[in-house]
Amino acid sequence: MPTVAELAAKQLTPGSRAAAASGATVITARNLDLTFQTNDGPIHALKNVDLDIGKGEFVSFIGPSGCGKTTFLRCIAGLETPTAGDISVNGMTPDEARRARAYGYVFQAAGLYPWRTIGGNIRLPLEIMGFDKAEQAKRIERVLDLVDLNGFDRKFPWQLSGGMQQRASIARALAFDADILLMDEPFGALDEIVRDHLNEQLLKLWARTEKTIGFVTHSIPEAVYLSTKIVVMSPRPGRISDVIDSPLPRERPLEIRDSPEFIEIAHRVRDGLRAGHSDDV
Amino acid sequence: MPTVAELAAKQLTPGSRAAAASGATVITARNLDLTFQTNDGPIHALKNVDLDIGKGEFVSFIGPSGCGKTTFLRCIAGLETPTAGDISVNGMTPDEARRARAYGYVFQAAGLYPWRTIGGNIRLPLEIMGFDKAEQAKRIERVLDLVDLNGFDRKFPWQLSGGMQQRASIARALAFDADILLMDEPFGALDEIVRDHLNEQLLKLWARTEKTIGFVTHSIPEAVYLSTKIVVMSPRPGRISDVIDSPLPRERPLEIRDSPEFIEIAHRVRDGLRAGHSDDV
Amino acid sequence: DEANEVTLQLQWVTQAQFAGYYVALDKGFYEAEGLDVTVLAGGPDIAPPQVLAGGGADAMLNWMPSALAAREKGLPVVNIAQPYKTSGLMLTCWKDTGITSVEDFKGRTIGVWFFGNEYPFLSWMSQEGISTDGGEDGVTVLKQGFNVDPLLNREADCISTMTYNEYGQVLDAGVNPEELITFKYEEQGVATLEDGIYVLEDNLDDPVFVDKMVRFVRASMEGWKYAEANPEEAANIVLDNDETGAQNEAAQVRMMTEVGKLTAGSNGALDVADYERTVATLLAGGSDPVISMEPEGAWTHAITDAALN
Amino acid sequence: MKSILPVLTVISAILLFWVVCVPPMNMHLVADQAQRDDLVVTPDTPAARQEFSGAGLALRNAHLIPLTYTFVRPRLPSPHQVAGEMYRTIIGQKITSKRSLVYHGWVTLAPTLLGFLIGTSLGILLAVGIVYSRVMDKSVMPWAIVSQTIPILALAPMIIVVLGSMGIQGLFPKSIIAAYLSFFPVVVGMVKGLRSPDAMQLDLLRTYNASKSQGFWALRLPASAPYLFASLKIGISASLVGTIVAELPTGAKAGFGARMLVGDQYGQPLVSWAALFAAALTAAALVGLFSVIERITLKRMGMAAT
Amino acid sequence: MIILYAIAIWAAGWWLNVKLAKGAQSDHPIVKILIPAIFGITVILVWELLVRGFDVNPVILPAPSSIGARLLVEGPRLWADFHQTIIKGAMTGYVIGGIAAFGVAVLADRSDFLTRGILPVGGFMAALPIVGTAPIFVKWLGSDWESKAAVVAVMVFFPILVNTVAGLKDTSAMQRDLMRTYGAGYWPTLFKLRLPAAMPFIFNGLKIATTLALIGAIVAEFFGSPTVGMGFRISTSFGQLALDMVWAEIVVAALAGSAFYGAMTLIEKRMTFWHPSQR
Ligand SMILES: Nc1ncnc2c1ncn2[C@@H]1O[C@H](COP(=O)(O)OP(=O)(O)OP(=O)(O)O)[C@@H](O)[C@H]1O
Ligand SMILES: Nc1ncnc2c1ncn2[C@@H]1O[C@H](COP(=O)(O)OP(=O)(O)OP(=O)(O)O)[C@@H](O)[C@H]1O
Ligand SMILES: Cc1ncc(C[n+]2csc(CCO)c2C)c(N)n1
Ligand SMILES: [Mg+2]
Ligand SMILES: [Mg+2]
Repeated sequence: MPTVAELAAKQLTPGSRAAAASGATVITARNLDLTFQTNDGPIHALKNVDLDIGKGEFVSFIGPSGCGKTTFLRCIAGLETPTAGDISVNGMTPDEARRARAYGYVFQAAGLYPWRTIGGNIRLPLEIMGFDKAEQAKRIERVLDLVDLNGFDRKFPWQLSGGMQQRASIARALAFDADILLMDEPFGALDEIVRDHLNEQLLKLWARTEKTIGFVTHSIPEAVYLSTKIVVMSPRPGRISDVIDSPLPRERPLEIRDSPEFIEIAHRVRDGLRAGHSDDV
Repeated sequence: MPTVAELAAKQLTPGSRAAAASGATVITARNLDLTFQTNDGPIHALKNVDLDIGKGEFVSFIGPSGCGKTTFLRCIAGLETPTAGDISVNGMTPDEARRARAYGYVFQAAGLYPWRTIGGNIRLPLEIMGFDKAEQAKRIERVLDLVDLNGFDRKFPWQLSGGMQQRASIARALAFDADILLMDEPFGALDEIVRDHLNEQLLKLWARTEKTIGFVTHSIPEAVYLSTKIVVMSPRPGRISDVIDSPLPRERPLEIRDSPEFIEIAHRVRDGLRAGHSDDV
Repeated sequence: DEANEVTLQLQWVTQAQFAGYYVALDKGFYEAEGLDVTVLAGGPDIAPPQVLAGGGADAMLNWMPSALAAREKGLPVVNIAQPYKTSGLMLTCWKDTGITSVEDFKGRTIGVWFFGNEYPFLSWMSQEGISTDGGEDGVTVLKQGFNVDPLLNREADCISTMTYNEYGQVLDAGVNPEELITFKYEEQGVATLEDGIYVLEDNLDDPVFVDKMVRFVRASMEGWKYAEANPEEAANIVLDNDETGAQNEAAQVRMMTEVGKLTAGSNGALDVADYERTVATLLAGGSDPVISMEPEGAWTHAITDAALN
Repeated sequence: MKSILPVLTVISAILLFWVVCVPPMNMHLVADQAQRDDLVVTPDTPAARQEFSGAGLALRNAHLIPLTYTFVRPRLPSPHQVAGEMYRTIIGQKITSKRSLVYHGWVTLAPTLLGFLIGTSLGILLAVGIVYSRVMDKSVMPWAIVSQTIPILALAPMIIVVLGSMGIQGLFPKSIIAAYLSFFPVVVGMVKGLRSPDAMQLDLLRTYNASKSQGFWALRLPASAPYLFASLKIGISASLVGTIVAELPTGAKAGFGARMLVGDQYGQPLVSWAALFAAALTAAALVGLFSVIERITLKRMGMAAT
Repeated sequence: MIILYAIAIWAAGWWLNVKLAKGAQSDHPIVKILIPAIFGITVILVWELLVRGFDVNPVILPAPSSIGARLLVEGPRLWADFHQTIIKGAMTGYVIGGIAAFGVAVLADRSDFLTRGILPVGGFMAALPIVGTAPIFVKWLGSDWESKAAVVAVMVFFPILVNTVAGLKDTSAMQRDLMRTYGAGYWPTLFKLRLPAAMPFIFNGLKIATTLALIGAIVAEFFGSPTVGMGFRISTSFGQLALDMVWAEIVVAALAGSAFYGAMTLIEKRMTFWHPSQR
């Protein structure tokens, strides 16, 4: 089993990513509070959430069902309005940032529009944002290439396997130049092998671009494998119970998951999770 | 980290389960072949499948999407008819076995009938099999107890969390005395912590009863943690590529997953999987 | 029981047009003959001959053109009595359209009832040599609904009216008689017999049925004569029998008065001369006559002879 | 309850539009009448007035506009005239009176309910047949669609004569027509509903080796409940329309349909309009009743969660 | 005896259909048409047999053969009637009613308030029976096809409205949120998300409306019409006891209705090919 040191030694260009990660903070949340009013009374979905995300960081959110991961991601994207506290994205409100096309959002399910081809789905944001035809075509080709789906642009979503659909939805989020990529359990429905494969691809993509990524997952190994920062959340009310900065090197072969360092972090995450988990499953 | 030896030492009553596992074979599949006829041409879902499952065994099926796990489970339950080969269950055909109420089947999603309460859902098989009222009530109480859902029998499915629904569907499969429990990715949609919890419960249940269990999963740790035998399958056409008999002791605390033995088996499973996985995800 | 039960199918909704039958019912004239009579109201989609053919009624009221046409269609109906002597059918036109004679119909729009009631109009027009397919030299025919709106709205220059009903509706709408000009079929020499009593020919072979009809016609005529003499009472009897509750007394009294003028000349027996005039009118239909040959056995005096003696 | 204000708003808007339409719609007739009553009307001959639109005429004869709202034989009655007529015939009469719309409502309602019962039962039976028999599925369904393209008012008289010749009169023939119109939505809805269980729900029963009838009662029927109610609501108003249509060829004696016809024939538009609105209100009430039953049933079945 | 023959024919037709339906080719397009056709032919044969055997008066129920003869002989007249009633009356009304319903649905969809207000009132309007509305429209718009189109427009309005409103709402929260992450406004969301998503529903409404349109146009002619049109012909021929002509018109109506319905289904297939129910 290779040790972390060995792996780190293999890393050839650590400098560039480190610089990116050390950049200015992109997202700042201060004392965020969000309460949903429902028929059964209010639900306190987020409480006292404080978080800074720096430029180029890969942040994973992990926590039991209902702890507010999705809600927090939606707050960042301006899809949900906090009831108290401040959140700023690049110094703007999330709403302004949304209008400035700051976000690429990947939902838990692929959520492709079934009446559009794969190409058409990727074209959707480009049409809305008013790119010209030639530019649209160029970008579609580029992102299809990025997610290994060349040749599938004329196919309809249902003609693709679940994994391919998921990749198409990632391509859709990448087609325009959003600085911030928000992904809500994008690989939840996939089997372990496909998941591993996509995890590798995602890391490569992240390495190639300067994007800041927020990533929700239920899988501890996935969170540890991907992130520079792991945010552990706990429910009722939803809050952050731990923030773990990963000491793992930036270049990560899949085998890194068997390294003691990896297992160590995984342990810490699991403990944090278990603490937050009440036993009413 | 406890070693396997240490864990084995803690095991107090190894005899009973070992005896059960060493019993007669319950399910025998010989040279099973199954081809689906579809509009796009035939799909070879199972090819040359040979397998023996002994009484009291816990067999996991793992493999990439579309490799025939579900199909094989359905063949065992007589829900699908193989196009060639033989399958026998307790010396009968699966159809006969089904008529003899040999199966408790747990589907991937909970699949509770939404118009029935939890109690009503568990009562369903009992009504169909003609148990009398008193017996129905007794059994419902017993299985609700078994899955920690006492007091929830008057609730409707949507009033329960996903994990609780899944437990209810397991209770439903346990309410009548099926010797064979077939579970198709029962925990697929749950988060890791809930999953761990249910895994522990399932092992306890298996220890308490004499059931033979067939279990489909996408998760390697889950397969390794639960099974006495792991069947690795590969697709196009679906076939068995590896059968791994687990050397792990029968009593398994969650921590066993960090033991080198566990990781060793997990490695073997992952390699088997990767070999079968073509890269067209 | 069979021998005394009679079902009569009317050709329109309950109104004083059928007063004689309601009076006979109400005054016990039928009962006195030992009859148990059911009067079935008609309506826009009821073809009395079809009801007769289907066995839903023993006798029907019908206009003779329609009855003779049915006979030619292979449904042998026979006129056994003719309480209406005179035709009440006419065309009512706006005077300010400049129509003064039949010649002026050319190029006009005229409302006509169909459903087997169009025969008199079509015969008349073909006798006048006026096409009914529209154009400069023909008339444009509208299928008239059940009200006089086409005239009031001036969608049509003329519409079909009965002296006793629709004409009154036009007046009730506030129109003065001086604003109108009417063309009575009777006066144009194209009158056809209306509201006769018809039965299926086969039934007349059955003496029990014949006896029943004899009593029925006798009581009905008694009803008619009573109604003529007591129009207000008759109108009220009709109102009592109207289940819609939408009829009003003044209109029914007026209708009864007008109907009385049409039934006055008849004792119930069919006047053969009237019959022959009707047949001649219908046969004269030019290229498209209503009936193609002289009917035979389309009427009988057997019933009225027995009834009225 | 949340709908009351929006509904009132929409109704007000429609009423306003209605009120605005009354003068132009009635102006020609009112002008004719005014002239007979020696009022000043421009232009002063009916034929000349035909050259103008209703609105144009109303503008020229503004002093006649109030008369358009109280005209006795209007082309478009004003709302208060219809409301007044409805008040007189619903509240202002003993319900046993022939002049009471409640009485006529019952005359129409009885065959509606019977027909609905027949149509619904037939529809459910057909749906069960279609779901359980491939032959029925393939052969009957297209003809069920064809049956709905046949103009019922054309068939109604024949149906009634045929039934009449068998000595069946009164309520039943109307019910048959009502049933004819209401069975189709029930068939379509119930076929959808009975087929709504997914493969997993069906397979579950197979693992229990449940019989077909057990599958029907335990799975297909309860699963179809929401579809059934949706169909019932369409079916009951179709059934009411069927009865009203059938009231003409059965001898327009009593009921909403007869009132509409007779009101039309004797120049009493208000009678027709009141019957028309009463019929629509009856339909709304029946649909509302089924909505309540639906809510209660689905709630008890635990299916009205959201 | 005749009844026995009828039963025999029925049984034979049914047997043939059972064989076809259970056979391996049962999903073949020809078989799919053949099965209802055999069913129809069986019905017609039994009908002919019963009418002849029991000597049913043609004034009550004509034999299919005489209806067929009428269809052949009266071609031009049937065509003229079809043109008047279906092309002018029904189609115009269908298009007007459809467009109006669609417009109101889009409008109603803009606010929950309007939806709540318009749907119940629309339901009330849909419950107005044609027997009451037809005379009113004839009074307002005259006897020609315009009044028929209006009756049809009112009849088809509600089913299309309800379905379109339901369809425009049938987008998942995720699909809507996706548009929001793009900062898309009302119109792009309408054209790129809601309308495409509503298509299956809209077609459902359009299909229901086809049969209503036909019935509406025909029945409205009973309350006043020119001397041409299917409703006119049905009513007049019925009064003249020419039942074979009545049935010939009914056959034309059924054919036209089925063709209209079928055409809508075809268009639906092409436009909503992506929907699970069409795959
Ligand atoms: N629109 C809403 N209205 C009311 N309550 C909501 C809404 N959205 C989320 N909630 C509640 O807020 C809490 C947090 O939900 P959220 O979806 O953020 O959880 P999560 O961490 O993403 O869970 P999961 O892992 O199941 O996706 C939950 O209790 C949920 O029920
Ligand atoms: N009813 C069916 N008709 C046609 N093809 C089928 C049918 N059921 C399964 N298949 C095909 O058979 C193959 C095996 O399917 P199966 O569902 O057994 O896979 P699986 O291993 O359970 O996959 P997953 O992990 O996605 O559930 C697949 O290619 C699938 O598309
Ligand atoms: C559909 C239909 N249209 C016209 C008549 C003709 N008709 C014969 S008697 C009568 C009453 C006159 O007040 C009328 C209108 C009918 N019977 N049915
Ligand atoms: Mg979430
Ligand atoms: Mg599977």
